[in-house]
Amino acid sequence: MISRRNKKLAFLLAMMLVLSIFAGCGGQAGEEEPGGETATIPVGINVELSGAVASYGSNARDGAVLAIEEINAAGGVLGKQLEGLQRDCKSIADEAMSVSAALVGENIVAQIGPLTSGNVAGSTPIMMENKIPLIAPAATAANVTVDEKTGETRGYIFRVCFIDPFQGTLMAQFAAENLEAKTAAIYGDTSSDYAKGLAAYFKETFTEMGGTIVAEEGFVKGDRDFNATLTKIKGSNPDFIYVPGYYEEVAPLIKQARELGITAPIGGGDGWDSPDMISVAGAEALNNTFFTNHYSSQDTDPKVVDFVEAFKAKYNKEPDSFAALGYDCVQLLVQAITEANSTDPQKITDALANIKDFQGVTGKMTIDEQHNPVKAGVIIEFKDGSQTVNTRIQP
Amino acid sequence: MLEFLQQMINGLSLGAIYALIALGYTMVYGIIKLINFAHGDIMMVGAYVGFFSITLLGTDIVVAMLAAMIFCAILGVIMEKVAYRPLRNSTRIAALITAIGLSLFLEYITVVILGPTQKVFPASAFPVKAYNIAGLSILNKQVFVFVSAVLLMVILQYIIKRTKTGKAMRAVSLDREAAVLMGISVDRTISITFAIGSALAAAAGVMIGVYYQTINPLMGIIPGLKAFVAAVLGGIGLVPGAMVGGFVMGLLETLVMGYGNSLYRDAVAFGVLIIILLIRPTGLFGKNTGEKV
Amino acid sequence: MQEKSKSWLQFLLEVIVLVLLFTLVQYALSAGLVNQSYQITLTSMCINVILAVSLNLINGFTGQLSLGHAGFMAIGAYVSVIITNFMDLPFIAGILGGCLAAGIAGFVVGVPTLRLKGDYLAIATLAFGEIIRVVLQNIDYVNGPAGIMGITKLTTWPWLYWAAIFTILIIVNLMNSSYGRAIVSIREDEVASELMGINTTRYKVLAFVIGAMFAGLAGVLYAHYFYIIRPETFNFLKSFDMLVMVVLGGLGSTTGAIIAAVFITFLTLALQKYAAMRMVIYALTLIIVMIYRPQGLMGNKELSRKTFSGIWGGRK
Amino acid sequence: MLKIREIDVYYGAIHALKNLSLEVAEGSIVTLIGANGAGKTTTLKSISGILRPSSGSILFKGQELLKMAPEKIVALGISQVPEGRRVFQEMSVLENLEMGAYLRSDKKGIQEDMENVFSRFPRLKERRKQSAGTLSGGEQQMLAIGRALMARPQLLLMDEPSMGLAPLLVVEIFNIIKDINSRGTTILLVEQNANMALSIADQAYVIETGEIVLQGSAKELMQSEEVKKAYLGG
Amino acid sequence: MSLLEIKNLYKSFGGLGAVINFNFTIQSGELIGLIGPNGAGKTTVFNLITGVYRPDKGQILLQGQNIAGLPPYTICQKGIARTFQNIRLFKDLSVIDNVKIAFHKNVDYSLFSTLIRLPAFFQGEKDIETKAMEYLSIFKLDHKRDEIASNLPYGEQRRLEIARALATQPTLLILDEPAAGMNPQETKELMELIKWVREEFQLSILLIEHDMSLVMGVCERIYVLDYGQVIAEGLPQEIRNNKKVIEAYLGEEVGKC
Repeated sequence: MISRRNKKLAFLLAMMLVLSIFAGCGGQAGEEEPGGETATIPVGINVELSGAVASYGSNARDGAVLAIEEINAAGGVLGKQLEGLQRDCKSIADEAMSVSAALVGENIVAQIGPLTSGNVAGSTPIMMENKIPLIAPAATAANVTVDEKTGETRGYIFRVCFIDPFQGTLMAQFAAENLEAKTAAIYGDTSSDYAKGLAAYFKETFTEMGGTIVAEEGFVKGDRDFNATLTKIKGSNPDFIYVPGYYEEVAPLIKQARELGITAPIGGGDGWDSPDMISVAGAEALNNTFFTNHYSSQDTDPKVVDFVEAFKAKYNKEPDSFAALGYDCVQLLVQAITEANSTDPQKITDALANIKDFQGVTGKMTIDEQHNPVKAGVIIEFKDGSQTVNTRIQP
Repeated sequence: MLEFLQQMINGLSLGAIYALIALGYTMVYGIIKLINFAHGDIMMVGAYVGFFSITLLGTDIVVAMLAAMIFCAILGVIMEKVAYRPLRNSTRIAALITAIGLSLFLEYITVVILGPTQKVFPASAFPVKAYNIAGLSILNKQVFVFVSAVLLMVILQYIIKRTKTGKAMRAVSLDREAAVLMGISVDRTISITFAIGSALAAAAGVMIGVYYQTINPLMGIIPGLKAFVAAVLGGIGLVPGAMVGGFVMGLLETLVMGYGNSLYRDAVAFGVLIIILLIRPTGLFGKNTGEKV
Repeated sequence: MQEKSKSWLQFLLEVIVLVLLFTLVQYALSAGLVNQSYQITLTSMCINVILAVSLNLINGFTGQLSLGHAGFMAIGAYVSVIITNFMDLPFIAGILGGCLAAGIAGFVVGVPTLRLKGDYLAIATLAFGEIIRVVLQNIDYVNGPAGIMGITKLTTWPWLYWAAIFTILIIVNLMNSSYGRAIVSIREDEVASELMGINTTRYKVLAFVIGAMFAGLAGVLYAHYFYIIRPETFNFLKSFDMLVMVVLGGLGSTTGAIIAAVFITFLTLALQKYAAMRMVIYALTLIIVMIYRPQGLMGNKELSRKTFSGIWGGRK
Repeated sequence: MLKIREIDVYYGAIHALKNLSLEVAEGSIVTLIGANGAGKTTTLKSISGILRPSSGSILFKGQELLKMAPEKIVALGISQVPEGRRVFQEMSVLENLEMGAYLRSDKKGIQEDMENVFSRFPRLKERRKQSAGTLSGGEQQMLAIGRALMARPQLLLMDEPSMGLAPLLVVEIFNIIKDINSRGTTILLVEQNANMALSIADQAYVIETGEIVLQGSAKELMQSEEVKKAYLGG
Repeated sequence: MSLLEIKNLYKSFGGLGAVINFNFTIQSGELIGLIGPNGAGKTTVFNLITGVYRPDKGQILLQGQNIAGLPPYTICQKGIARTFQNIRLFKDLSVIDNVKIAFHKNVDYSLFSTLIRLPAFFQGEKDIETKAMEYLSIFKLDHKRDEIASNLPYGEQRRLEIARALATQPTLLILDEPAAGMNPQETKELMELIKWVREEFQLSILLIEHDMSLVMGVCERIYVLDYGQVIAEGLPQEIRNNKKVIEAYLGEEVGKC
């Protein structure tokens, strides 16, 4: 009896020991004052590395890490090296908050990520409270940078991506004017606020322009079989199908649509931008499809070409839009640090708010009053397996 | 009507995949009464093995499938030996937690090694052709999935019903102690069950790869859960139940997506499960055995 | 007589310890001695304790395997946010409303499903939990999948601490009574229990409803701390996390559930640095603990009964 | 042939077999009688390797069985007809018999033994395709015996073969046991029906709460006042 | 009025009649034995009386009130308690908790006073504690009150099970093979105990037993069941000499004794 209890106790103690070791190393990092003399500039990379959207998070992380390495190789910023602190927020908002708090404890000057609007929202209160800037690579919901209730801009939250209204409106205009569509079906990812936002603005603009929405359907993240709903949509025979969502679902969706004999043009947003689109859906199926984007990865702009090459060299894969946006987040931050000539988070924030004509791989951008990037939009068409710029729209 | 038939075709190919995964669930459950939550993840591993077999070794789809099945059969046996066997006499909930642990382990070890982003099955591995029969569009890959699933089920049924090993598996699941008295090695039989169940999951994984072309480390979670629901629907532990349950799930989801609100697809599938359990607490084909007092 | 005064003394002592602990942390918090990361960890810890202890009532004490606890947490979270943020009522109304709604949901789910046994019950509760999530995803009033953002932060340390203590106290009080014995007897032998005159269905539902209410409470506290709630947060994997805590602590041990909840919370924090590898470590921890200690840290025993016997009403 | 020396078996804290010793001579019928829960089944399970005694030894033809895997023990020639028959309910009669011969691979021999079983139990032959669960209690008992015989055992362990059977059938079963024995199979018979068991056995042991309290030839025990009082309802 | 009267009780499993037109009466204070070969349907009869199974046909009248088909807990609350052939204690609980559970139907404090610990709760718990200890001391288990039930030796588990059943304060106690696994000495003690319990608690007892010495020694009347049917009923002496019974159950040897 006694020995059994001792064993239990010993086990318990052992667990506690392990715990305290872990807890101990968690608490030690970064004891210096914010903005004080540090050897490196710590940048938090708080992204989704596990859970539902781990693939977006890790691609953005790859982009950001590449940017940090390039900058450090070129001598760093203000004579200091950047230090990227990678953390996993498990694709959950509360974890994003917890990670941000931990990063703040390590004296970061800014945070890159998380990817989805919901997880950025989890992180937001911490960043606001500690007055440290957050740059979101891909959070597109309008209320990420603006408080809907008060209409005030959230002072420390920035992003490098489009917001939903822009892309949805753009595609609606394109469909109605350039493709002369009278009827449209919407089949979007309803588990994503991004896709839902796009769908809502598309619908608004398209109907304003006299078009009719003949079918509204949805899928959820992780779906791979769209045959049933596509069969239904085929029955309503639309002139245009709007499919806002991410390439993981969209690519097989388009493929299945074509296999079912749906020939109508299909359109979407920047979530489509990935080399996997062509390898999954195939060149043929992608003909007559269009999406709104910041840039084209097959752009001949040297900045884009360099980025794609460097990325391929490092990771042995093609960058998707998340990787490009993650890369731009770091570049934007570096420009802000340089302009502020300081690593003080408040000064960086001020600099970020005033950035003009920043040249990123996802295009030239200027940060507006609501901390959204004002950047050119393009409509990209897939033609026989390659992206071609169909229309270029300057804001 | 045409649309309805088209939906049926869609539902049957989806159902075939569910059925194949559900079979492994049901076999393992039948023999050690364990909900092997890692089963969906074995399917994922199978898909990856198939993928690498095609892309790195340049094999064709059949060889890829065989390779995946062999690899996962071994993986299943190891998992059982290392993680489940020590718990055979513990509570079932402890085994359940181990299964959850194994599931997370397989998912994230894959993420760590291969990254969380999806991989694309090369289209050349299985060139898709569409047949148009009386206005219905049938794809060769749908036929492939359906036929190979049915074929594997027939083989499985043959193994279980006709071979000595299969009979030993049934004997162990019916009465483990009596089976021991026949000289059947329970450990070996359970290992074989894991091997076969995992091989079937691997086959399903490669089929999903062919059918949907993309695979990722978390791809096993949802089909795994659905297949488990299918197995319970049919009466867990019963091979024919798993097959029927799989097809019912496939058809049901397709019909909800085709004729109802596709967003309620999962809710309807789970709702039907609950209703069936309430009417027939042991599933469609399960026998209601009263407790002995 | 003497014994009575002794137990009163003990009771008083424990109340003092609890209040002291509270005041200490409260002081540390207001003096800014606890960094934000640990503040959040403290919050998660209290919420996890409530979840683990309440799920332990269902899975551990009643012996009914439920995998739908996250669903009740979701209901508590959503209903309370509607009350506090949409209807602008005070926090306490949100707490009561959230708990009540979760309790009602527990009743609605429990009455039909608790007739099922073992794995069938597990899958039915899992299914119900998922249905709750899918339904939330499709209600535009609460923003569907995007969830509700910008929730006022009302959850503070006193709320968290006393809510956790309250949960533990109520469940320990329940278990150390004739009602609690009736509940445990169901786990031990349902048929024999019924033949001892115990309406097992009633007590199963009672335990389920109480468990659901506290899950709702955890949801309320969660929503008003973490700023945003989304249906996806409350999926079946969340229920698994709770189950892991309960089993790791030892089914049927309240102290075990508490220890495991604290342990897992800290483990999550400690592993944050290790990116995707953290999940591998977490998974391996689970497997190894189960292989070497399948009954969990505490088995079904409580930690040092005597120490807590006053306030936790230990069986003498 | 079988020598059990001082084995102890525990179920948790319960000491189920206490220092139990027992011997079975080749060619004989030995019976172990005692009340419900006295430890009879535990003894048989220990021999078959399903339970592991914590100490002692079990020798079969000089070989130690104590740490041997159950399937090895069957392979040595020890089969058991378990308590409550435990036929595989959802398998057919034929399949049940096949399971009995699981370790054998001589198709011809198996076929022969199958015929033997069928000639001994014609009812089983009629129902060979039927699933075992649909058989009556007596038929299931015959199947359980037939199944054990399919392994061609040298030593047959029988656990309460008369349990729950109609008196007429009980007589038949005991005749069968005698017959099996006369064809050269040694039998260790565990029974509650002490009368019948003692009437066919050569040697007998009486077990009470895990201990052998009496032993001797069956005839002696039948005359023993103690046995009469406790087990024969005298 | 008889305490319990069973009329034409019928129950089949999968078409096979397990209990066929079973008729039975027990008067207040009687001690009756039910014997028969294994599988004759004795335990099924118990399960029907206590509500574990629902009868297909027939009536079970407890003091004139039909209880057939009621749930087990209601039947227990109406005053029928039982033990089991293969002891079913609450294994992981302490000895005293096993008995305390049996008092649950009489608990007189509310759930509310439990949760916030009102004086009613403490009073109620004290009463239960005292009563439970009474039962334990009757069965000489008081010194083992905090032992985990599954750690008790077999004989004590049996006694605890009977104590637990009695604690539900039944008017009819049903014992399913109470002497199983006991040696003759223990059986003898049990016999005395059963007799004493009946006097002390003023109840009727119905028992299934294989041990003939026990049945013949304590029972006032005996029913013999075979193939789900009563083949004989009467005083121990009559049963001993009944030809049908000898054929079906006792066998020649016993008949002679």
